Formats: sequence, C-alpha cells, structure tokens
Amino acid sequence: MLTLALSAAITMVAAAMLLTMARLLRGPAPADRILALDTMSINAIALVMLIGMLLAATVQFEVALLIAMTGFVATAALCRYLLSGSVID
Amino acid sequence: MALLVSAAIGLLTACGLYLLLRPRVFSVILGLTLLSYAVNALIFLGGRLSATAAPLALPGAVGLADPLPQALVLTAIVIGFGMTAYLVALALRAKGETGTDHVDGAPPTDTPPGRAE
Amino acid sequence: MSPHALAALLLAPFLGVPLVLLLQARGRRWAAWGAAGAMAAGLAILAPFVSAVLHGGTVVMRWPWLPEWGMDVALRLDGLGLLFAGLILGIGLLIVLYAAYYLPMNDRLGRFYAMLLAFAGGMLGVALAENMLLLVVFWEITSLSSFLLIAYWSDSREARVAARMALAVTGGGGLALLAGVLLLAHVAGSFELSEVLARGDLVRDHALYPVILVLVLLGAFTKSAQFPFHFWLPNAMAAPTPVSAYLHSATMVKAGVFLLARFYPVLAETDLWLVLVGGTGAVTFVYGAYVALLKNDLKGLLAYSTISHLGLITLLLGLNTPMAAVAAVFHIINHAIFKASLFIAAGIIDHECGTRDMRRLGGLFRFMPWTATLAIVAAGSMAGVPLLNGFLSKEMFFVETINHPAFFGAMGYALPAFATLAGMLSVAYSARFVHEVFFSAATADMPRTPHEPPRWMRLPVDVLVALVLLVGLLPQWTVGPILTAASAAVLQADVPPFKLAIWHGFNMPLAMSAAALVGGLLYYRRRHALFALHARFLPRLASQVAFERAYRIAEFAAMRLMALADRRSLPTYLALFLGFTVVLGAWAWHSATPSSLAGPLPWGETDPVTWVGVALLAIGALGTVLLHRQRLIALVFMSVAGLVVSLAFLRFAAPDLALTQLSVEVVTIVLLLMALRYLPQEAVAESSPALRWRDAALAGLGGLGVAALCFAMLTRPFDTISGYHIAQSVPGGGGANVVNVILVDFRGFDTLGEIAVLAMAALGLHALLDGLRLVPQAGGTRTQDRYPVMLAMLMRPLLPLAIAVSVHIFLRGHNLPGGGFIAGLVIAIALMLQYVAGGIDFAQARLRLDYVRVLGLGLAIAMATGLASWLFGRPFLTSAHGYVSPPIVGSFEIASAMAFDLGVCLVVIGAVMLALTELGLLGCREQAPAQGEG
Amino acid sequence: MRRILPQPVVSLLILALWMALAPAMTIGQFLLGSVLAIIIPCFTQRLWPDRPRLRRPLLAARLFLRVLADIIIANIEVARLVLGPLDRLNPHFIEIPLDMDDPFVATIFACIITLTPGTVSVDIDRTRRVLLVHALNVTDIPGATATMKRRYEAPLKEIFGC
Amino acid sequence: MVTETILSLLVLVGGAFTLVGSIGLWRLPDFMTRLHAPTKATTLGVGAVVVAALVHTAATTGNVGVRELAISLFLFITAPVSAHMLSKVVLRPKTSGK
Amino acid sequence: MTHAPVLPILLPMAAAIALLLLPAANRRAVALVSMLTQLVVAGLLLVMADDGTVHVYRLGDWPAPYGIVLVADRLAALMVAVTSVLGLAALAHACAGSDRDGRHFHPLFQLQLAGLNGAFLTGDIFNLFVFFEILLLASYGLLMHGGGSARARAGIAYVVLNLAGSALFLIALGLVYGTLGTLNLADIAVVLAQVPQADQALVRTAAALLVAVFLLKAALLPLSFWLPHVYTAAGAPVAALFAVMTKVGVYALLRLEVIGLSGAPATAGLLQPWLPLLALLTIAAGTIGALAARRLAGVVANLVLVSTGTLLAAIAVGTPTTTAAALYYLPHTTLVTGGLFLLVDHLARERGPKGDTIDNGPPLPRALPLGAAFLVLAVAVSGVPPLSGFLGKVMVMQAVRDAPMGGWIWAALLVSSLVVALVLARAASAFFWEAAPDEPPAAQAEPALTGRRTVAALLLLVAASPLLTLAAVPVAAYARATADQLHARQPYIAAVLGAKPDVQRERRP
Ligand code: NA
Ligand code: NA
Repeated sequence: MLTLALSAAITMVAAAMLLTMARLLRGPAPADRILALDTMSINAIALVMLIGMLLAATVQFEVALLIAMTGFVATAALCRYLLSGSVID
Repeated sequence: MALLVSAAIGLLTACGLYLLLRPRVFSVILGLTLLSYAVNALIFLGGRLSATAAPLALPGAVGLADPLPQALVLTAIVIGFGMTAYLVALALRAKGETGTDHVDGAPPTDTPPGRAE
Repeated sequence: MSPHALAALLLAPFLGVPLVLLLQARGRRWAAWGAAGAMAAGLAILAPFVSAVLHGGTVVMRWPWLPEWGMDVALRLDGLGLLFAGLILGIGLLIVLYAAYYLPMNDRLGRFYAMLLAFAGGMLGVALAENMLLLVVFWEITSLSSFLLIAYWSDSREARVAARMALAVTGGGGLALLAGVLLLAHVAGSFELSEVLARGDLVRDHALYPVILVLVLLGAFTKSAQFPFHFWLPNAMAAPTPVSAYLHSATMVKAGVFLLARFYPVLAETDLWLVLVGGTGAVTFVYGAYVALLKNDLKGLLAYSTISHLGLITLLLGLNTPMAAVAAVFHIINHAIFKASLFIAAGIIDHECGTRDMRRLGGLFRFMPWTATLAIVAAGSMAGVPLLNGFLSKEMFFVETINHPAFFGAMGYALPAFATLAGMLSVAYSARFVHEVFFSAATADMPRTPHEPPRWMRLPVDVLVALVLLVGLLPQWTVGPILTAASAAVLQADVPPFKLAIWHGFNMPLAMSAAALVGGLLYYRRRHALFALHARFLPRLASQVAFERAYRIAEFAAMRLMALADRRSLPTYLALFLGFTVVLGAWAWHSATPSSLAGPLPWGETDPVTWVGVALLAIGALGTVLLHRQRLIALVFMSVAGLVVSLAFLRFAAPDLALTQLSVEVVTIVLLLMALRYLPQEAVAESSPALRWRDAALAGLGGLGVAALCFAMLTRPFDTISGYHIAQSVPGGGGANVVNVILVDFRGFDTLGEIAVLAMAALGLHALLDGLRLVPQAGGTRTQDRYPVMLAMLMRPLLPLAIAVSVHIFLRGHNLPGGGFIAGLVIAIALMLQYVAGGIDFAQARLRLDYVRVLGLGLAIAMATGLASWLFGRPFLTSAHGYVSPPIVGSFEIASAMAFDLGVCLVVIGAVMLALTELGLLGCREQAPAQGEG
Repeated sequence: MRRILPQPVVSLLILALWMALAPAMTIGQFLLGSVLAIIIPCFTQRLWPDRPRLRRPLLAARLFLRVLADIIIANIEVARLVLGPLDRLNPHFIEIPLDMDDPFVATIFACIITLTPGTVSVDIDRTRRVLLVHALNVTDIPGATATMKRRYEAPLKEIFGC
Repeated sequence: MVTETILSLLVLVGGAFTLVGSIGLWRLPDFMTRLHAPTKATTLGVGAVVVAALVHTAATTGNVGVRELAISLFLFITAPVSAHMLSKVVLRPKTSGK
Repeated sequence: MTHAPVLPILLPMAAAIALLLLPAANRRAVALVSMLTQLVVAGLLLVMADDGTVHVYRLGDWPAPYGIVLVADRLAALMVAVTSVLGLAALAHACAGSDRDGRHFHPLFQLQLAGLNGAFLTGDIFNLFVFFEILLLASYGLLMHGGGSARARAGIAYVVLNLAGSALFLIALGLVYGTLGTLNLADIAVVLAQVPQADQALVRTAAALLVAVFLLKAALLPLSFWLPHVYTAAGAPVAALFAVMTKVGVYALLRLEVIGLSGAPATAGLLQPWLPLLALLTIAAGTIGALAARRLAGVVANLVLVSTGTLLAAIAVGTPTTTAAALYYLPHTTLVTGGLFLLVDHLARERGPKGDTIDNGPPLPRALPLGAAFLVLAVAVSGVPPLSGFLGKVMVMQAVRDAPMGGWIWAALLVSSLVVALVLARAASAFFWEAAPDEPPAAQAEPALTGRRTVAALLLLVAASPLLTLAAVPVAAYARATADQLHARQPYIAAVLGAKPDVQRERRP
C-alpha cells in the first residue's frame, strides 16, 4: 500500500513540476519565472524525500535539507537584482 | 533508459556548444555551464546507471554505485566552478578594457581583411 | 705533425675573434696586429703540412662527436684543401693589412676584424671539412658572416638590403646543400668524405642521384653566384672593398666551385652533370661578361667579371674531362690572385678619388702611375693577355673546348666559338676598366685629387700582381705542385699529364686567344651603341629594389593570408576546434574494427519520473538557448537544468554529487548575476542566419557524437578497479563514504590540486577586478529600500544555524554524504547571504576576514596534513585513522583526512567569499553612465 | 553568562538542531553540540545587532502550535479556492498597522502571515509602521486585519516584551 | 498496518498539496495571486512528507528522530523571504531602471 | 631522496602558500629561493633518472593503479629541468619590476610551475587533467597580469578555448574510464592492449578525443590561431614561461602515444595518417605568421608554432629515433624562444614608444650586447649553423627521412629555416642598423632593463643554445636514452604496476 501511495505521490509531484515548468516557460514577467524556479525547488524537496522513502535510503535527507537551505538563495538574489540592479553592494 | 539518458546528455551538449559559439561572453558562460552539466553526467555514467544501487559502503551494503567516477565528477565540478568564477571576472575586465562584452573585444566590422597584427 | 693540428689551424681565426674585440680597446693598430697574427698563426700551422700534401698525402683527423647523427669533428687536408687554406689565409693576411688603411680612422676595427676572422674560420672549415655536415655548418657560417660584413656600413640602406639579399640567396642555397648532404650521406652510407668520395658509382646509380645533384648544385650555384642566382653578388659590393676583395672575389664565392670540385668524384661525369653544371657555367660565363661591360661602377664591373669567371670555372668543372678539372683548379688560383688585386686597386681608386663611377674617373695614370701599372697588369690577366697567369688557364680552357668528347661534328665548332666569344667579352670589359679609369680624359667632377696611396696600403696589390707575373711567367715552378696536388684531390685519381708552359706553339687555342683579344677591343670601341641600346630599351629594375619589393610582397601576401585564415574571432576558433574534434572522432570510429553502436547490455527500463526529469532538463536547456539573449531569464532556465541534473545524480545514487552540484549552482547564479550588472541586460541578435545554422549544425553534430558515445558506453560492460576502493574504504581509508575516502585519501592529490585551482581562480579574479571601474547596466534603483527588512532580519538567525549544519555535514563527510567542500560552500552561502541582506559595508565591518589569508591558511593546512606523513617515513598524503575513546564522550573516529578536509573547507570559504566580495566592491567604484561607454 | 552565551536562544536552537541531526543521541554528541552552541554565536553575534530578547518562552510555544493549526486549516481552504472556479477569488491588499518597533518581531509577524496560506506579507514599511499584506480571498478587510493582529501580533508583543 | 496507513495518507496529502500549489501557480490569473500557490507546497506539502519521512524512519529503523523537521525549520525561515522579495519586485515603482 | 619526485610539485605549492601568507616585502626573495631550490631538485631528479631507473612515488601510499602515482623517468626529469631553467629566467626577469604590475603574480607563478611539473610527473591521466587545470588557471592569471585591452581580448579567447578543451578532456576521460575502467597510464596501456574487438571503435574514438585535447594545447594548425595573439599580449616573463606551455601538450601526446596508444591494436595508427600533414602545415603557418608579424614579439610567437610543428612532425612518425631527435630539439626550442621573449622586452624598452614594431627607431644604448644576444638567439631559433637549432633540425630531418611524408617535412623545415632567418635579419636590420643617427635615444616610458637579475636572466637563456651545442654529446645521449626508455614501454609499466601486474578488477554493471 505504501509503495502504491508513494508512487502516486511521486507522480503527483512530477506533475506539479511539469506545471511549474509550464509557468516558467510562459512567464510572462520575470517575477513569474523566478516564482516558478522557487516553486520548482520546493517541489524538488518533496520529490527527494518521497523517492528516499521509496528506496528506503536515508541519504536523501541531506540533499533535501540543502535545497531547503539554499533553494531560496537564487530567488532572493534574482529578486534583489531586479529590485536594485545588484546582488551584493 | 540508456538511450534516453544518452539523448539527454547529447541535447545538453548541443545546447552548451551552441551557446559556446555565440559572440557574447555571457552566452559563452551559460554555454560552458550547460556543457559542464553534460560532461559531468557523462563521467558519472562511466560507472554505469544503477537506479537501485546503494550509495555508500555501509556495512553489508551490496551493489554499490561506482564511487570512482563520482569522485572524478566532484573534482570536475569544483574546477569548473573556479573556471566560471574566473571567466566572469575576465568578462568584466574585458568589458572595462574594451567597452564591450563581445568575445573578440569588438563587434565584427565589415572591413576587408587588411593588415592584421 | 699530428693531424690534430688541423683543429688548431681551424681554431686560429676563431680565437682571433675575441682577441681583436679585446685589442681594439688599445687602438686600431693593435686590432690589426691581432687579426694579422691570427691569420699568420694559421699559416704557420699550415706550413708543416705543405710538403706532405704536395706529395699526394691526405691528412685526416677525426674526433667522434655525435656519431649517431653523423656529426663528427673530422677534418682533412688534401691538395684542394691546402690550396684553399693557403688562399684564405694568405689573401686574408693581405686584406687585414689593406683594411687597416682602407677603413676610416674613426673605425676601431675590432668589430670588422672579428667578423672577417669569423668568416675566415668558416671558410677554412669549408675547405678542411672531412665530415659533410661540418662542411654545411661552416658553409652557413660564411653566409652569416658575409651577411654581417656586407651590412658593415649599416647606415646605408643599399648595404642593409644587399646583406639580406645575400643571406637569402646563399643561406637558402646552404639549406639545399644540407638536404643534399643528408641524402648523399644516406645513399653513400657515411658522412665522411673519405668514404663518400670512394662511392661515386654507388651514388650515381642511385635513384636519388638527380635529387642529390640538384640540391648540392643549388648550394654551389647560389654561393658562386651562378645565373640565375647571381644577382646578390653585385649588390654585395656595398660592403667595404676589403670585404669585396676577400669574400666576394677571392674566397667565399669560390666556396661554390670548391663544392663542385669536392664532390666531383661522386657527382660528376654524368650527362646530367654536364648539362646542369656545364650549361649553368656557360650561361653565367657569357652573361657575366656581357653585363660587366655595361657597368659604370668600378666594383660593379668587377663583380660581374667575377660572376663571369666563376661561370668559367663552373663550366670547366662541368665539362666532365680531367683536364678541364685541372684547368678549373688553375683558374681558381689565377682568378683569386688577379681579382683580389683588382678589387684592392679599385678600393684604392675609390679611396683616393672619392668615387667609383667610371664616367667620373679618368686619366688616373698621371696621378698614380704605379698603382695604375699594377692594375693594368691585373686587368690584362683578367682579359687573358699572354705572359700573365689568366692567360694560362684560359688557354687550357680553350684546349678543352676543342677536344671535348661530348661535342663533335658540327657541334665540335660550337664550343670553341662560344669560348672565343666569351673571351672576347672579357677582353672588352677589361679594356673598359683600363681605358676609362686610367687613360680617358679626366672629367672635372672627381671629388678629390688623387695621388698614390700610402705604401703599406698598396703592398697587397704589389704582392698580388707580383704573383700574377710570377705565375704567368713561371707556372710550373710556382703553381705546378699545388695544382697537381689539388687536381688529384679533385679527381681522386691520377692527374692526366699536363705541361704548364707559357708557349705551346702556334695552335688553335692561341688563335682563339688572339681572336678574343682583337675582337674584344673592337667590340669595346663600338660600346656606345650598345650602351644607348640598353639605356633605351632596358630600363632595368635594380635587383635590390626588386628584392625588397619581393620581400614586401611576400610579407603582404603573408599578412593577407593570415588575415584571411585568422579572423581573430573566438567563435571561429571554437568552431574549428569543434569541427576538428568531430571529424577526428568520426574518423577514429570509422577507422577502427567495425562494431555496432549498441553494446550487448540491455537498454534498461525507463520509468515515468525519469521521463519527466528529461523533459524538464530539455526544457531548461532549450529555454536557455532560445532565450539566451534575455540574460536574466536564461539564467533562470539554466538553474532549472542544474537542479534537474543534481536530482538526477541523487536518483542514481550519488548524493555527494547532488549536494555539491546544488551548492555550486547557487553560488554560480549569484556570481553571474553580479557580473550581469555590468553587462547589457539583453543582447541583440547579431549572428547572421547562416552563421547560426552553421553553429547549430556543429553543435548538433557535437551533441550527436556525445550522445552516441555515451550510448555505446552505457550498453557495454567494463572491468573497473573501483572494487578495490570499495573494499579498502573502511579498512584502509577509515571511512564508509567511499566517494569521500577517494577524494581525501585514495586520490587526495587530485583534491589538493583542485583546491589549488579554486584558490587561483579567486586570486586571479582578485587581480582582475583590482581597480576596475565599470558602468552599471542593470535596471533597478539602488537607493529605494536597498536592504529589504524581512530579508535582513531572517538572515540573522539563519547564519548560526547554517554553520551548525555545515559542521554536521563536515564531520559526517567521511562516512556519509558531505565533507569539507560542501560544508565550506554552505558556510560561504550563509556568509554571502549576510552580504546580500545587509550590504557589503555592514558585513565587512562585522566579519573582518581577510579572505586571501583564509584561502592561504586552508591550503597550508591541507598541505601540512600531506607533509605530516613524511614524519612517519610515508609518502605524501598517507592517511592515518583510528578510534579514540575518551571517557563519557564515547568512542569516535579520528582520521588525518579530516584535517585535509578542513583545509579544503577553508579554501572554499576563502575563495568563494573573496570572489563575491571583490565583485561586490565593484559597486563602490562604479562610474556614472554619463562618462561611460567609450 | 552574557559573555559565554551571548544569544541563549540561538545557542539552544543550535543545540536542538545538532541533536536533531545527530545520527544517535549520545553524550558525545550532546557535548559536541554544546560546544558548537557556545562557539558559533561568538562568531555570528556581531552580525545580529540590536536583537530582541525572548521574554515569554511558553507563550511562544503556544503561538507556534496555533500557527501550525492555522496553516493546516488555511491550506485546505486555499486548495478549494485554487481548484474551484477562479471568479470566486476576491484578492485584496491589506495594510495592517504595526504596533511594534522592533523590525525582527515585525518580521516574525510577517512570516507567520506568509506561512498561513491565503495571505502573503508584501512589505514592512517601517516609516509608516505598516505591514502590507496580500490576501487571496478576503471580503471583510477590517475584520481580517483585526484577526491577524489579535491572533499573532498581540502574542508576539508579549513574547518579546515590546 | 496502522503506521502504513498513516504513512500512506501523509504521503498522499503531501503529494496532493504540492500538486495543488503548482496547479495554482498555473491557473491563478495574476502574479500576486499566483504568489500564494507555493506556500501550500512549502507548508503542508513538504510538511506532510517530512512527517511521513519521520514516521517512516522510526518505523523502518527503530530510531526515533526529528531530523527531518530541520527541513521544515529552514523552509519556514526562507519561504517568507522568497515571497517577500518576489512581491517587492512586482510592486516596485515602475519609474526605476532603464 | 625518496620524496624527490614529489618535490617539484610541493616546493612551488608551498612557496605559493608562503607568498600568500607572508608580508609583501619578502615576496621576491621567497619566490627566487623557491625557484633556485626547484632548479637544484630538477638537477637531482635528472641525476636520479639518468641511471635508467623509473622512480615511482605512491601518493598516499596506495598501490598503483588504485591510487595516484608520480613517475619520474628520464622524460619527466628532462621536462622538469627545462621548466626550472626557463622558470628561473622568467622569474628573475619579472623581478625587475613587472611582477608589481598587478596582484598575486608570485603565487600564480609558483602554482604555474607546480602545474607544469605535476603534468610532467604524474602517472595518472585524471591527475594530469587536474594539473592541466592548475597550469591553465595560473596561466590565465599570469596572462592577464598587468591588464590592458590587448590582454583582455586575448585572454577571453585563450580562457574560453581552454575551457572548451577541458570539457573535451573530461568527456574523453569519462569514456576512457567507462571503457577501460582505470585511470593509471601504465594500467591503461595494459588494458588497452586487450580491448575486445567489439569495443575497439569506442576506445579508439575516446583516445582520438584525448589527442584532440593535447593538440589544442600544443597548438596544431587548425587549433593554433589563438597562440600568437596570446603570446604577444602576455608580458615578457610570462610569454617566456609560456614557451613551455605548448610543450606540455606535446609531452602529453608523446607520453600517451608511446606508452599507451601505439602498443594496442585498438589505437594503433591513430596519429600517423594525418598528424604529419598537419604538423607540416603548422610549420608553414608559423613561418607565414612570422613573415606577416609587424612586431618582433609576434614573430617569436609564431616561432613557437614552428617549434610545435617540428616536434609534432617528429612525434607523429613515432620511432625511437624521431623521439630522440625531438627530445634534443625540445629543450633547445623551449629555452631559445623563451630567451627571445625576454630579449624582445629588453629591446622594446630601449626603443621607447616604438616598442618592438619592426620599423626603424632610435639608436639603442646597448646595441652591441643586445645585438650579440639577438644574433645568438636568432641563429639558434632559425636552425642555422652552428648552434643547437641546427643540430636539432638535422637530427629531426635524419630521423624522419624514411617516413611517408619525410620529404615534405624536410622541405618545410628548410624553407621555414630560411624564411625565419630572413625575417629575423629584417628585424635586426630595423632594430640595430636602421636607427636614425640624429634621432636621440628614446625617452623611455619604462626604465631599461639593466638590472643584474634581468641581465642574468637573459644571459641564462642566451647561453642555453651554445651550451646545448657544446654539451650536445651528453644531451643527445640523454635524449636517446630517454627515447629508448620510453619506447621500450615495459620499464615504465613494470615500475608502476610491478613486474607481474595483478590488478583487481570487477565487472560492471
Ligand atoms: Na672615365
Ligand atoms: Na566530500
């Protein structure tokens, strides 16, 4: 049952990623695309954890943690760039 | 699987190469980054695909993924990162020196080949 | 006398080079004595060999040097060598004396004599070489010193161009000679003349014989100014007259005919030889004589006369008869003597009158009767007047033309007629020399009033003209022995009996001589018609101008070619590289044992998630390409591709890769964004459609190739050594994370190099951005709410937590995914966020870290860890690990690799932060856009 | 005490995080975590000037649980909105006047609002002392404002004593 | 069996909310409304998966730990920052820039 | 002594670290001491290698092929020695002042040496990649040292091309590992010889890609256009040091071809059909480029191409004799072109604003000594007798005589010699003879290089060719012994893997 549920969940997350990618392609504003990128990394966290459970592997955890810690950095940097034209100043 | 993965790497390579051939430094950097994705994946695949392999030498683990190409890729990633950082700085320096981000320091002109250096 | 004295003989002039350079400091007289001493020393060393060689002996010395490459210090002294050595040193001595007077008093002479001695040494080497490669070496030394000597008066443009022209022709000929000699040695099986000369039949029968012959002849003809390579010689007259007298009449130009004589036993006596050598000699003989008459410049006339006489010698050697060869040797001697004296005389005239133009000279006999007399005698010899030495060899030549076996029947008259005609021309230019300089009415515009030169300046002419007479009158007594010995050396066989007498009775040759004399004088009288004809129809391009023009054309052609081939365009370079690689790769596959692309392994099932992943990757990559001109957007697409790649690593059991890729990705995006501030935000489409299609095709081919290779690899099994790493990871490396153990232990040296690269990248970036000022191109306002408050506030708790996570990642790295590199990146990202959120001033003031030092410290720790193993007598980077069990804490493992990993961590932090802060600091010295964009 | 533990809450967080991440709960890990909890803030405290002090930890815990519950409820509500017909949406900007000065506490308030689906904190305007919020579906703006202030801002003011 | 059911439920809830978030991202009409979508994925989507992972680890290895919660901790710190920055980008005065 | 093979890498690395941590005042001293020590170590290595022993250094004490080994055989020792001599001269020249034109010159310089020495010494092909990257990144930094738009332009092209090269290197390495399952060169040689027929095409293609990478570094014709621009843009000491950079590519190709490729059916004959032709065209391109160059530095840069072409022509033929000839020619051409780059700087500074353009200029204050130096270097580089250039050329010509394209190579070498001699004569004429006497000596923008260190640096490289000529017997013998050792292959493989290699392999997947 769990395997089935996991597969279903993974499929859902994969679908979510495709939808996110569609938004990334469509835009229209740069902010939309950045939002899609941000969402993509959150989707990725879910995907990583789910696959980890499916494979009964524990090493996936650090990857998910790292995405959680650093995924927003790109978003923040891109936004700050759009706001003030620089990242660090 | 082998075919799909190969095609993906080929596509990444082609995209990277196309950007590499663009005349602006920024595109070139993007191209090199894409190319490095492809290259790293290729080295990694040198150890062959193993979707079910265990990643570590945990006691009792069987069917480990090949660790050697992974170590090579790690080295390659770090080196590639250093190179990208340097190229970024070089692009800025060149922009400062020549006033353009064209890879040849000047947009192409239509003057016939004359006295080159 | 030991044969090794030959080496001393050869060395004498070369040792003189530094000697005269040193002596010139004490005055020019000292330099002259030094040079003379070197020449005299050579003669003194030569003297003891004379009698042995004259009696048919050959002295050979051999010091093995590079025998494998045929290069030995081997010298020989035979008759021919002795003859040349004598000429070189004897005339050299006279020239040293003459030059001391000829060259202006402000010339310290050291440099001149040094070059002259270097030349003499080179020329001696040519004459004495037993090893053929050695011969080439000295051959080129003479070219080189001739180049320097012609340009001695370098203020003159003519001299400079003439020097380069001479170098081009004679140097080029030398290289042909080199090729010829190498082939000859290959065919004959030896580089030693003694052996090669004995294998004439072998060589002549070899398929390579024509090639060898042509190559050797190219060397000889260029050096001896044979038509059509003659043009450099008249221009070489820009050299000081002592040089002209010495190099360009008596010795160096004789090197070519010396070479013909040297290789006579190996290469001669074939029809090809007759045609090439005889033909070239004949043409040159007549051509030189014809042109000589037209020259107004005294030295020009002599130069063409020299060309003509060299042609004569060549012709003689080309006739393929032993007696002709003897005549050739004889004429070498005679020409050296009379032509040297004529040049010296010409130099005296130039020196005294301030001009060499015969149209301005005249009636000099009145002013300098003694010199004039000497010159007239020498000119007579040149014209072939009886009782003078030139007559004797010319007689021998006439004899050989009459009796030549290759010309019979009607053709039997052709050769003598030709010879007579050429003789006639010689007489004509000799007559012009004598008449226009010494007798015709003096014009008013001679720059100086001439008088007899100083006694010592004239001495060389005295000596040489005395020789002209002595040889002319007492040939057997003076030159008989050396002529025999030298001819024997040339022929490498018994010399046919000949009689050197001034009187052979009334015969055909005498008639020919007479005809030549009379005809020549008549021809001279009709010269004005000829001159008018030439002035009218042949406005000739000076060969010097032609050379310079040819050189410039070559230069320009080279530039055009380079400009066409090399557009200085990086995309083109890259396309070439890519194209080259694709072609090479395709050829390599094609030329191997044929095999199918797919290997034996099953292709494997594809699960839906992988499909989705590939779709995302494809969209990310294609989006980057299609939108690459909207740079920010392209960056977003690229980072999606990066994210998918790291997920793929994770999917296929490589968590370390995923972690690294993710964290590197983030820093890369930030770096690129920071750079993008100063670059155009959007690029215009500037490549033409054709170019885009070319690039797309190339990129597609490259991608296809990589995909094919990847597929071929994935479907084939292989045997790997990595089983060892897996097996040894825990027992040998003390860690369960094999990847990490490979990085810090099995292949720790790679990692050391990798952090060195990272450190250098940061240092290089630091150097590049030093003092750089740029105009920002990005939009956005910098004043409005620069540091969003939520970002600033939330980054504050994040930093300590991130550091804790980083320590966790660091410590577990040896056993689980993680390690120093990722830990360092996490810390660097957390630190970076402080800069992003609070600004560079805020963070810099509070962190107070010198990142260059952090970087250095990291490298030092990594290095020290590696070196520590030396203390235990183990190689660099040998690791140690073990368990320690302090009370309460419990047992935990310590591995030396951890210290190494700490170094890695610090380098990463230092490098990333140095890069980011330096890029950020660019903002502090931005230029206002108004000043920007040059 | 202040010298050794300049930021006790942060230290506690570090220790908690460390123990959470630790592969096994051992005394050694606890000691190591404690050492880190002491050392790390020494390095990082300078980057956090003027930090507020936690005065009511228990109240903080209660607020945390309340937020969690709100998140779950809001999630379901928003999911309905997203999947349903879009004309039912009633998006609005709301300006919530802030009763506190401390930017960090204001930021926590803004975070809570963002994390509960249906509302996103857009900006903290410190000069006007206003938190700008965007709500996905709101009809009663003053009511929503009051709810947020009551449920989150008031406890936060108490917790940090400002 | 109970654990497995709970686990399955959690996993499905996580997947569903993640999907809903992305559906919102695709469907919602303007940027400000789309900005609400990922919050679901962040909170309940990942949250449910994290809890599931926690339970899963405890059930399969017997180790009761809370380390997966660290993911949510970091997400709770960082997600508001993203939303904040993104909305600032959209709402910034249009006068700035080129 | 036991650690000698690793010293040429560790010494400059340690020096670089010290240079980063020490105060600026001591930098030159530290750098020069490090360089002199490297020279001593290089000498030691030469002596050690000269008895024919292949010294293997196992890093981390791991046995080959599992760990990384350094292999100090004759060839490696020779390359390290050449690098040390050139490095010493370049460094001494730089210490006259150009080292202060920008930041971090000395650490980068030391790491450049570490990279070069590492590339020569390593016995592991991935480690070779790492050292390539070290030496490349250092060279980027050194190239850009001092800044300026010419350097920026050249720098972009150089860096991007090399990054593309590195990517290809990695692709090739991925394929090599993915088929042969090993990275150690000796082990590669062993495995390569036993590749089953079905895999030969793949392995051969992978090897071809490696070859392409090395040829990019060596600057073979279609991949050579970048070189003149880069070398002319670089500062004099950097350009001098770069003289050895192309040799790294040549070295790697030689090593790979002889130890690995030539001995295996899969990769036999990979170079012979086409490399001689391209090498020939490279000689032609360098010669034409030298003729076309307007600046003396441009001439010298193109001469680097000629030397690459000559070396590759010899190596392509691939007999022990050609290798021996190439190995005599290699130190000669490296040191002489390096010396020319330094000399160009001397001349350019004395000529002031005229710089090194081949055009008449002010009279040179030091015409005689500089002219003598020019004469020696010009004679040496153009291969005119009597210096080592001639010897090298004669050796190469004899060695390639019977090769398929031997005649063409001869023609190329000879014509190139002549043209180069004429070009240099033209330059000499402009620099030393055409000085307008009434024109006052140039008011120098930069001080003339009369310091003891720079003069010694120049002297060292000017003396190189005469010394290589005088010492031709031992040098040629060393080259011959090196070639024999290399072509025997077995000494290398046995030293690395043991006489009876017993390598554990496991089949994947
Ligand atoms: Na006259
Ligand atoms: Na690691």
